[in-house]
Amino acid sequence: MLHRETVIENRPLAPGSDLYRLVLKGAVAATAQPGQFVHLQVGVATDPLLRRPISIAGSDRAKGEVTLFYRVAGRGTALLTRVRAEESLSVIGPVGKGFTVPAAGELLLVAGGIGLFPLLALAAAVDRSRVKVKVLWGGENRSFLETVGRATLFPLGMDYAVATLDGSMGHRGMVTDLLRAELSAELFRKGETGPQNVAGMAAVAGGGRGGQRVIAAAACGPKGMLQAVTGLLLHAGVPVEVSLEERMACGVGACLGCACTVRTADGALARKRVCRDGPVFDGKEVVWVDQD
Amino acid sequence: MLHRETVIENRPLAPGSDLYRLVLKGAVAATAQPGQFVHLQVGVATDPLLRRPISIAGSDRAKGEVTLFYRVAGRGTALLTRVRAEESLSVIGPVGKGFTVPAAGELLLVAGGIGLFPLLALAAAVDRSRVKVKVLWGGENRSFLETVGRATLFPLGMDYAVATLDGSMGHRGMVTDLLRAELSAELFRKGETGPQNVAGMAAVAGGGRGGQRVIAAAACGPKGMLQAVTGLLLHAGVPVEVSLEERMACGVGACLGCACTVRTADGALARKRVCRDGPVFDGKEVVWVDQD
Amino acid sequence: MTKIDLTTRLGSLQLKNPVLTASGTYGFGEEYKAFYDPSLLGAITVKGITPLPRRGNPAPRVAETPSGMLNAVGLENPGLEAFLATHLPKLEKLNTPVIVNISGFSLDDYRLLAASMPEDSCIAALEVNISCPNIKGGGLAFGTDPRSAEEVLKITRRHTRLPLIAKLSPNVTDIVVMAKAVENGGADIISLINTLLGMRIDLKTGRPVLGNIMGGLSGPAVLPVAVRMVYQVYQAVKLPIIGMGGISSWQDAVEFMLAGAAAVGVGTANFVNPMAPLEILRGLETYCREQGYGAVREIVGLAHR
Amino acid sequence: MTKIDLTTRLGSLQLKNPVLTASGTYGFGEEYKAFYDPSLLGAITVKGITPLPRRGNPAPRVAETPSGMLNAVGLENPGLEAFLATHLPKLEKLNTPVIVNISGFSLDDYRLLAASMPEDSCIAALEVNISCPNIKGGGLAFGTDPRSAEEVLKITRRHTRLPLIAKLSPNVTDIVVMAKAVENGGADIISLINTLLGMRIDLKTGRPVLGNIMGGLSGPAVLPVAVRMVYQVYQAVKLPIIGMGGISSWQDAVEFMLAGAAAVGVGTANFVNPMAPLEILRGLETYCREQGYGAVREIVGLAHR
Ligand SMILES: Cc1cc2nc3c(=O)[nH]c(=O)nc-3n(C[C@H](O)[C@H](O)[C@H](O)COP(=O)(O)OP(=O)(O)OC[C@H]3O[C@@H](n4cnc5c(N)ncnc54)[C@H](O)[C@@H]3O)c2cc1C
Ligand SMILES: Cc1cc2nc3c(=O)[nH]c(=O)nc-3n(C[C@H](O)[C@H](O)[C@H](O)COP(=O)(O)OP(=O)(O)OC[C@H]3O[C@@H](n4cnc5c(N)ncnc54)[C@H](O)[C@@H]3O)c2cc1C
Ligand SMILES: Cc1cc2nc3c(=O)[nH]c(=O)nc-3n(C[C@H](O)[C@H](O)[C@H](O)COP(=O)(O)O)c2cc1C
Ligand SMILES: Cc1cc2nc3c(=O)[nH]c(=O)nc-3n(C[C@H](O)[C@H](O)[C@H](O)COP(=O)(O)O)c2cc1C
Ligand code: FES
Ligand code: FES
Repeated sequence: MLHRETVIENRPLAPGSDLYRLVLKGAVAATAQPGQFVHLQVGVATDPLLRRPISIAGSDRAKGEVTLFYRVAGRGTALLTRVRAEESLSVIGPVGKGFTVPAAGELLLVAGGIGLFPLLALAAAVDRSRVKVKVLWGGENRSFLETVGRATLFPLGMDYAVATLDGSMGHRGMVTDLLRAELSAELFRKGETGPQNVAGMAAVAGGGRGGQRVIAAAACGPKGMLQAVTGLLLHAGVPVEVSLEERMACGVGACLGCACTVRTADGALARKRVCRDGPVFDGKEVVWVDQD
Repeated sequence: MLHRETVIENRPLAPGSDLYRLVLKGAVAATAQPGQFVHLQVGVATDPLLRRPISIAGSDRAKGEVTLFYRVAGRGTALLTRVRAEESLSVIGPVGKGFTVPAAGELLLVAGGIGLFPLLALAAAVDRSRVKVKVLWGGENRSFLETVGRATLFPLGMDYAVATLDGSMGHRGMVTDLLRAELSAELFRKGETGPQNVAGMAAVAGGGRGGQRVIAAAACGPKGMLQAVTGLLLHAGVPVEVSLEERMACGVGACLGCACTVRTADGALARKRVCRDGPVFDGKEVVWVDQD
Repeated sequence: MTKIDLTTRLGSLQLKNPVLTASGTYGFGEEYKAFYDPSLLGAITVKGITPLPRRGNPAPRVAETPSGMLNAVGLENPGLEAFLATHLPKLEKLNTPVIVNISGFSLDDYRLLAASMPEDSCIAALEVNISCPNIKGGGLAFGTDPRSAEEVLKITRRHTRLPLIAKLSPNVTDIVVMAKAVENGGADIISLINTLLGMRIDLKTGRPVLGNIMGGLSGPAVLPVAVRMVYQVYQAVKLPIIGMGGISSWQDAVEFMLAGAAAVGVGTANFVNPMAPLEILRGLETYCREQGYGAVREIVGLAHR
Repeated sequence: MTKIDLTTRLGSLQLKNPVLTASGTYGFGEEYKAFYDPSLLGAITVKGITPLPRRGNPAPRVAETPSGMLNAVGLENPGLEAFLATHLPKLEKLNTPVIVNISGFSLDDYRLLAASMPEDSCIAALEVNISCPNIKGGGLAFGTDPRSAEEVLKITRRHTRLPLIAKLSPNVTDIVVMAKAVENGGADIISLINTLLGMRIDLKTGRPVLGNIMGGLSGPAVLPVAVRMVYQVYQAVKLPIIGMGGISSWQDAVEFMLAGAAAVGVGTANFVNPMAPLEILRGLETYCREQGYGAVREIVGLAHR
């Protein structure tokens, strides 16, 4: 589970962008499951000290390669950009419990910002001749969505809809708006009056069909967005798996640093380790506001 | 005094060697004096924290370049090897009090191992049409002396003699043996019986001339060697300047971290800062065994 | 190649080698099985156990600091009952001596924990964590008051025959006073250091990073403080010392042993390099061979010459 | 661009901005003149002065540690007389408020130092360093015993009208007890932290690296401990705080101010980046502007909301 992987590529998605694609060749690809991540050593000295978790966005078993995407968020990811092709990186992985891969029906992937990355692995894992995949994706602005989308989602020929906070691309608003439109049929059946302040959204999102569907959903993004998305989906009767983020130390379940709170089947609160029990959890067990 | 200098070259002296040449282009060259050093930032994070002092081994004012040589001794210098040409380094310098450059007479340069480096700057600074320079250099073995010598001393066409501990090159023994032979005339006058256990060394070292000479000396190397060399030279009536090493923090005289002890003219002990009051000191004032 | 004797004697606790893991950084020994066989180590120390299960502190529980990390896990653990029923049987299968870290909030807690740990299992020793607040004693940590510390050891001593390791907190004016107190209380071994109390503030929120506000600082940053304390305690008390605090390499381990540690604990370094304990063990062996020592225990305390 | 009010009031000490240098890291203000004009800073703090000149400890005096350094300079300084005759006139010319750090080994030392510092010079305040051992009081540091600390402040207070800054040592069980002691003693301002006691052992020699065996740990490694202590002291006493310990960037400075520091001291960072104090000052200004604060003092203690 501890490997030295060779760096095949480590480059910004566009000139000057703070979003990078990192391709690693080694043992991780052989067993990687969608939703799992790797825990990367970013430096050689003791500062920054800890490894950094990055989702596996794609894997090619034949070539033995995994593809990761990362955004330069601070010192650790900044150091990571300095690693050159042909150098090697110390990698723990693949780690964590990933997504359930549906065998049939429809799969809704709901992403906020860089939350798209782990969902890409799930999208690649489903048999698209049997599963209808649709991606709902929110981001800050066009520049972000285009930079990332061109390198990832857009060429996949998958159904998708986007929203931006500033309206510079797709729907002006949040990904929850897209989701509400997408689920309008289900929500209607549940007695919700349908999308508010998103007039015409059903069309935008391409949803709103009348017939009963077998949908599953998977979501990743900022916590607030995940909470809203999960709420909507569960309300609409759609099961959802969410990929959580938490600050990590060990990444393998030993330190209890990455706790989240879940409500177990018997209604009691319990802590789970995001790194080992997750990062993917059943949306209905997650307790969003952490309790003492 | 704080500059970003461009790295022109940063390469091992021979394939696989732990000895590197580092050439920097910037403001340091304009004012560098022989015996001065630069205080280099080797990393970007807080570990390793402190800068590293490296002697200026040569400077080319016209090109605005200084040449440094360093040996990989630990983590700091190991990190330094990773810096690539065209990148830039944060440099404090030139710092310190350097060597006196003699205008005429003979100049003996006595070096132990990498102590050669600051002496190269002095050798380059003297007017060799008026000053006869001779280098006495001791090292562990042939491989070290050849790797360094080929890149530095040997092509200069300067008179030199070498000693190795294992006898693999030049005299088998210490640089003090070479020095004793070189100074045999002076020591004889002072009543020393001449070189012991270095039969024939006078010839090897090319010294032993009878006439009175006006000699000055400069030395750099490990502390024990410097102490012995200084003792011999002073005994022979030859003034000597020594370049000391001490662990440094600030490198500019502010922290008092790099103390050495000197005996002042009135016989009292005093502390001096190697970084600012030195690194070059008059051999006769240095107190070799540190006192509380 | 000469064979180096790696065995270590810590009072009545005899170990095959001096490299242990630090409590709270190694779970219950399961997680690192994927990397190597834990029975290669001298012993493993498990997470602190309290009488009742604890959910611990809300997230975030960890924060990075220069060459270190803060943790505020808040002693999350399954509690004594579940430990005995679920974890101990699994630990038994690891085939390695286990040190159980016991943590209490009252003297009664310690008494109960000591009395409940079987003396005929894989449990080789109890490590008495005295860094927790003494709830009945006004909330001050047991580990910062010599008299409470002595009492904790005394009561624990009365209820078990297992070797007792007293784990000292570095957040004190004089570590030697604390070491003498636990020696008087009947400790067989001293381990140090636990974490230094620290905190960070998140510039984005303007609030403390950790859910618990303050947390324990560990990792390479604390190494010089830990080495100093091992050195001081070695001079002042006769008990064998397990040194820890920032140990990441065999060089660090040698430093601790020269300072006076008869064994070393590897904590935060596991997170950075899961193979660290094994690499340290091999490095110690090579060091002894190259320096001409036949047994690793020969280097203990040499810096005091 | 809105102009940000950078002025800082520390009790009776009014400074043009909150960025100071830490004692012992800035010599007597001369060395960093080559990099920038020291009068741009709020004040500069000079090396600890003792009544008599001190040669300090033998080499080596510094050692590197992960994200930190140890120093055992041993209070080398020219002594009171030479300070007044030689250094003070030069400091006068820097055109900036000077804080003189005074260090004693007895109450008499502190009395003498306080009484001898002119009240009408560039000296803006005295920083009372209580981390030295109390030779007559059994060698324990003044700074680890609340009663001695209070006495040092009292005697100093009686002999000068200059604002008094009490500089606290972090090597104590409870920093709040010490803060209250110096408040009772009459301190106007509290500065913290001084260095943590640490040591390292040289693998080559097998002996402690420092000539003095132990030394003071400073630099980024200690930042989380320092922030925690500032936070605790801010909650417990009313005195303004000068925060220091590992501050290397404006982000670090903001952390300390949010925790409760009204000003910050830059120490070890000077060695790494001589421009650090100025860069921190500019960063603080930009931060306030971007966050919509008109005055830097508005952010002091915000983490306690
Ligand atoms: C399971 C998992 C999968 C991830 N996958 C990806 C991915 O595919 N691509 C990607 O770009 N990022 C991913 N992340 C986030 C990534 O790990 C962090 O951005 C990275 O660790 C930041 O390191 P840094 O040193 O650059 O920033 P730091 O300097 O450490 O921090 C920068 C900022 O981010 C905050 N932060 C750091 N780590 C976390 C965290 N784990 N949770 C919340 N806030 C944090 C800090 O408080 C700070 O404000 C993932 C995180 C997790 C837990
Ligand atoms: C004025 C001056 C000029 C120098 N010029 C040169 C030069 O031209 N070329 C060159 O290769 N080196 C030179 N050095 C030595 C060089 O600075 C050190 O080798 C370097 O700092 C080691 O850094 P590191 O991180 O690689 O090793 P570290 O990991 O810091 O140390 C490696 C080993 O070296 C010892 N060490 C580190 N620094 C010193 C020191 N200052 N004095 C004594 N022992 C030390 C350590 O104890 C350790 O054992 C000079 C030193 C000084 C003070
Ligand atoms: C995440 C974490 C959890 C810890 N939990 C405990 C614990 O339960 N009991 C205990 O005595 N020490 C605990 N510690 C302290 C460590 O055992 C060790 O004393 C300390 O971290 C210093 O060593 P290190 O720097 O090698 O990590 C914990 C440390 C960390 C980092
Ligand atoms: C080399 C050095 C010398 C110091 N000398 C003194 C001193 O004379 N008096 C004093 O009160 N503090 C002294 N200190 C402590 C600093 O003023 C400061 O409190 C400490 O270093 C923490 O800050 P930093 O981490 O920013 O360096 C010294 C620190 C260093 C590194
Ligand atoms: S990061 Fe250690 S348990 Fe998850
Ligand atoms: S290194 Fe600071 S005074 Fe010389």
